[in-house]
Amino acid sequence: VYTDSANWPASFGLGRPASSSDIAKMDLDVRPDGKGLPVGEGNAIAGKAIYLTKCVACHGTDTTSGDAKLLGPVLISTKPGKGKTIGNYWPYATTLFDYVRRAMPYNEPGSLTNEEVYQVTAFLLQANKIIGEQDVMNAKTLPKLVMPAQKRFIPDDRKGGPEVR
Amino acid sequence: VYTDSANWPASFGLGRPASSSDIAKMDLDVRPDGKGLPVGEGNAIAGKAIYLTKCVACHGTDTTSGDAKLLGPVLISTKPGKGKTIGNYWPYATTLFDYVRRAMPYNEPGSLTNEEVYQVTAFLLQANKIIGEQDVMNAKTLPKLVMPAQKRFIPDDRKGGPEVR
Amino acid sequence: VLLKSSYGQVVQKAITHAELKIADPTKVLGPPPGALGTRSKFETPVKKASDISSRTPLQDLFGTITPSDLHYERHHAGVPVIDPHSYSLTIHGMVDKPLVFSLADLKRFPSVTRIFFVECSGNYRGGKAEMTPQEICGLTSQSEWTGVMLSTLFREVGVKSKASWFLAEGSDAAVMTRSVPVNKGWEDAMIAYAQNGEAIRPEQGYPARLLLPGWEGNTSVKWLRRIELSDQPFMTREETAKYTEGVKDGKIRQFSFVMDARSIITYPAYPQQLQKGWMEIRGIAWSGRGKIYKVEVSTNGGKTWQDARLQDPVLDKAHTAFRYLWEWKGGEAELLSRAIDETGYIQPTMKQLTDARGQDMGGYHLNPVTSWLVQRDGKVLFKSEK
Amino acid sequence: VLLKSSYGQVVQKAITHAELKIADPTKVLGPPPGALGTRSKFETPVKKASDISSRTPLQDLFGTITPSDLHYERHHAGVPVIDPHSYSLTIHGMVDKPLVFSLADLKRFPSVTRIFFVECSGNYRGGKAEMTPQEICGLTSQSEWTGVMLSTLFREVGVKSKASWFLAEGSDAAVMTRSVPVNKGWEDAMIAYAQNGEAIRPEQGYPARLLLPGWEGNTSVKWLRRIELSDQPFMTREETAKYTEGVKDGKIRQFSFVMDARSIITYPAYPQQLQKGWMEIRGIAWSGRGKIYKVEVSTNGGKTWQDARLQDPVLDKAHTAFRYLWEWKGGEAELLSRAIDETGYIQPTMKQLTDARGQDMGGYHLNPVTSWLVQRDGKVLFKSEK
Ligand code: HEC
Ligand code: HEC
Ligand SMILES: [Ca+2]
Ligand SMILES: [Ca+2]
Ligand SMILES: [Ca+2]
Ligand SMILES: [Ca+2]
Ligand SMILES: [Ca+2]
Ligand SMILES: [Ca+2]
Ligand SMILES: [Co+2]
Ligand SMILES: [Co+2]
Repeated sequence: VYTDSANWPASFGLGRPASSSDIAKMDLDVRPDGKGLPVGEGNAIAGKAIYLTKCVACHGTDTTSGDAKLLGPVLISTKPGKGKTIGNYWPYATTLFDYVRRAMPYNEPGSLTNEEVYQVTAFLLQANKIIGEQDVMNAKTLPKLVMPAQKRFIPDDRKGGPEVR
Repeated sequence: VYTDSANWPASFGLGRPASSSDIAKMDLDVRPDGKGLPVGEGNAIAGKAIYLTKCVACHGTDTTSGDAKLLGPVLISTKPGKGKTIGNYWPYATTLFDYVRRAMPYNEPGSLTNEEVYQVTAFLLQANKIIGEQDVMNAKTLPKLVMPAQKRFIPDDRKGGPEVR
Repeated sequence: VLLKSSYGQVVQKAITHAELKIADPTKVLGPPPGALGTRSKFETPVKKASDISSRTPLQDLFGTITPSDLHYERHHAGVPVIDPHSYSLTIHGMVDKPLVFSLADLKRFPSVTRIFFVECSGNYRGGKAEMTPQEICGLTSQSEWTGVMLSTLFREVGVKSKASWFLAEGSDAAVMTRSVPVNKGWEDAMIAYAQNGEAIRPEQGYPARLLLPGWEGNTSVKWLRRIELSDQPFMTREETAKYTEGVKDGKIRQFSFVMDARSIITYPAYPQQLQKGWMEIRGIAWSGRGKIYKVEVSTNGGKTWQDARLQDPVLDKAHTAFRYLWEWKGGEAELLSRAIDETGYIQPTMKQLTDARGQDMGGYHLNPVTSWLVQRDGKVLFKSEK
Repeated sequence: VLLKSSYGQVVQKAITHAELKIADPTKVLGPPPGALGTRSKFETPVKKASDISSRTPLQDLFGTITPSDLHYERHHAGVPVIDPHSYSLTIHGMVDKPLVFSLADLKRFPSVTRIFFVECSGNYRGGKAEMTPQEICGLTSQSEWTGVMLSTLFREVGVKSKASWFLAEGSDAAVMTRSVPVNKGWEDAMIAYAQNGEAIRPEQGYPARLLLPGWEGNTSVKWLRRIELSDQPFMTREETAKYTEGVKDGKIRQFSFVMDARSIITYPAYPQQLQKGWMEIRGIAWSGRGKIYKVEVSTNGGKTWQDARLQDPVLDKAHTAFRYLWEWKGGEAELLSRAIDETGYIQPTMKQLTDARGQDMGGYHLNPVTSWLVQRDGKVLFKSEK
């Protein structure tokens, strides 16, 4: 619709080849099948220590009062009706690794080592009752977890036309 | 093209009637036929005094050097090739009254009395050799003047299409 | 004091509007032409900011273009500062030739200019009567965008036929990521570097962003640094934990990209005080599925509906101004508008939305008909459905 | 330091872009959403001001909308400060019902939004090789204007059938006046109060101005305070001593309102330094007589011409973006564009203009084809014809 490429050259010759190291430097994403997960591993015990140092100020703990004004959303809650949390809403565990690595801690994003991200991921999964305290999270184990909410996700079924969906 | 007035009321009832005094307050224009000229009159001798006090700093005189950096355009020149001036370019004398009254002096626009405008108009016409020193300019005489350039003015003849005009 | 200078020079260079106290503007010289224009000191449209977003003052606007500095903002870790000279966009993954484009490269490609809206999918607030259009749905704005079609870049890198999704990644502190079906990339996705005639503003993704016309704003990743082609979605936090919505039977609707048709009356609206007589009821209507086909207006709470006039040209996936003449003779009235798009979708009521989606539908993709109550005294109040 | 607050609050409220020195923007939180957006500190488009006008930086712009603060300026006694609450527009003379409209009145009438250009008829400068598009013809700009059609107000005051001209008068210190044929008032004249989505800017006539689409800018009287209907023109200074042009045989062409078709290549142009390879030659074309029908581009000094691609939608009397793909392999080249409008008018060369009008044609309504010389070293220079 917007481009008429009939008279275009095969290539405009713009841009430069991306080398593997160019890509590696920014290829931060982790897919549900585990693609993108780095070497390293961690469990909840190590993760808890990190959480209590670098995360708790903004995210609180299971015992934080519901009235507390937190800078970040609640991450650990076994109370029912707590809205969307990791335990009841997140469909993939890989997302947790991916997100924490790229965006947390909020005030120092991208400052954790891969090892630390594995650890704190393990802790959050354990605190949300997905895994046990001793379970080791790494590139093998993390993609295998089936999150409680995964089965709830369905694709968009809206499609225009008179029906409201 | 842009409005579909089919369903409009006869009047939208917006705005208020303009009284004669509303209009008189801002009805500043003067037409070539003299409509709009106020009572009052003046001649070049009186006008020269005003010009030398209130206008000369920006517009100079016939003896001002051609290199002088003037804030306003040259108004008085008997030298040929002086570009567009009152004597060789302005088609109507009424325009001079209208313009000076509304816009001059540049630094104090609208500060002249009608009498003063007649006077300085007379002076500029005399200095441009349109009238004599004793000729009185008023609502009767001013519209009657036929300016030298008037016959040169023709309406726009461009009309689109392939021809360049 | 006058400064002598060449022809036409004026003199009050240093005097600002605010210092001038003008009785009769025809009697006082104003400031001369300048390097940048200004707003009148009598006009102060502003966005309404929360910690995570700021909203366009729809009730203060005319026509369909949103002034760039009033474009709504929604970002997840603030506005990054990006040097255009060190900026680059890398496209890799399932492609024949992974490439890195500088901003200058992007600008040399065949370009396209297109007017369309960007709207946050969380664009609904209700709950009280004293709410302005800005507060209700100010997370939508419209610009004239210029950039290169993503399809042009896809062609350049040679996207493999098996690639079905791509990841778009920003270079803000959230390193924002969303997965997008490749089809949208071929269809009408754009990498925009300009907005309303000039370089895109920092708040909108300077120096370059993805734009997916008609889709929820979050997918139009700003400060775009990387695109990775893949054969599956990446399931980022924004497309799983966020930007998904509960529907019936405990299900969660995911990848709900398109913004459904919507409209809002921006005049008269709270906090305007109505005067009796003729006026034009005005608003905007838009749909992520194409052109607005029709906008209907009711002045009696939905008992009867009339067609509003649409402003030409009606553009695809664009805010479309609508207008309807009305005489307020005093007395109570209830003003509503509903958009109908070219797919035949009719903007629903909040009840229709709840009926279709259930009570747990959350705050995304809510596009209910907005209703304004005109009181006897001319006060106009929002009729919140929640 | 962190401030504890409710969900999502970020913390660097006081830090401006300029203070931030960002190595990796993905590692540093940016400023939160605000009340007004900003320009990137890396982008500083500005108008070029003389004592009497300031010019739009055409070479810095994309698409077709001119950012309001970059709209060209031409005024004869500076920018007045007008309080919108005391503003009024009086229509009188040969009418049944002389009326005074407040700004609020004007805004209640049926409104219209339309995108078109405004251009000064003195919009040509030449004379040297180092000239930018802004310097050559930056006295043209385009906005999305909103207002009430003058025909709507004519209907309201009851313009008498014998009225053939009207005077439009501004409330600046020049009390600017122009005579306009009544037909243009019925056809498509607009009283605009908004520009690019918001209140019109002071430099463009706040709070309301006349707009005569396609006609020389001076006739679109800004800061409009009065319209007087008449059966003859008023022969104001601007339509006699100014804005008239010498033509052959010592004649002077008067009431030359319409802006003829024109185009200019804005990229590549001086002072850009060309790099070899593919690029898009870009520019704008416009005509006061209607739509642009075609733009032709030559890269060999006019020996051969190719059709440029026009950006949709092509609007009436509007800047229309054109684009043409070109590979510069090095060596000299001469780039030209010429606009053809829907009347069949073909943008002329300077020689055609001089041939048609004579040597004394002065500086108004000059719309010659603009030519850019590309040197071996990639320098791009204006080929001035004068
Ligand atoms: C300075 C405050 C702050 C600190 C410290 C912080 N976070 Fe956050 N976190 C936030 C905010 C704010 C958000 C919401 C961001 C958004 O919505 O874009 C968030 C979101 C999250 C989320 C997503 C929650 C959801 O439901 O979507 C996770 C997971 C998370 N943080 C984990 C961590 C971990 C792990 C740490 C420590 C290593 C950490 N955070 C440290 C403020 C913080
Ligand atoms: C402070 C400077 C200044 C003073 C004082 C001044 N003028 Fe002017 N005058 C100008 C400028 C500048 C222009 C050009 C304005 C424009 O082009 O819009 C001008 C234009 C004119 C013109 C139009 C010239 C043309 O060719 O179009 C006339 C006539 C004129 N002035 C008359 C007067 C008279 C009479 C006085 C005194 C009563 C006066 N001026 C005082 C600066 C001045
Ligand atoms: Ca990857
Ligand atoms: Ca009059
Ligand atoms: Ca000067
Ligand atoms: Ca969604
Ligand atoms: Ca908050
Ligand atoms: Ca003219
Ligand atoms: Co730099
Ligand atoms: Co006021």
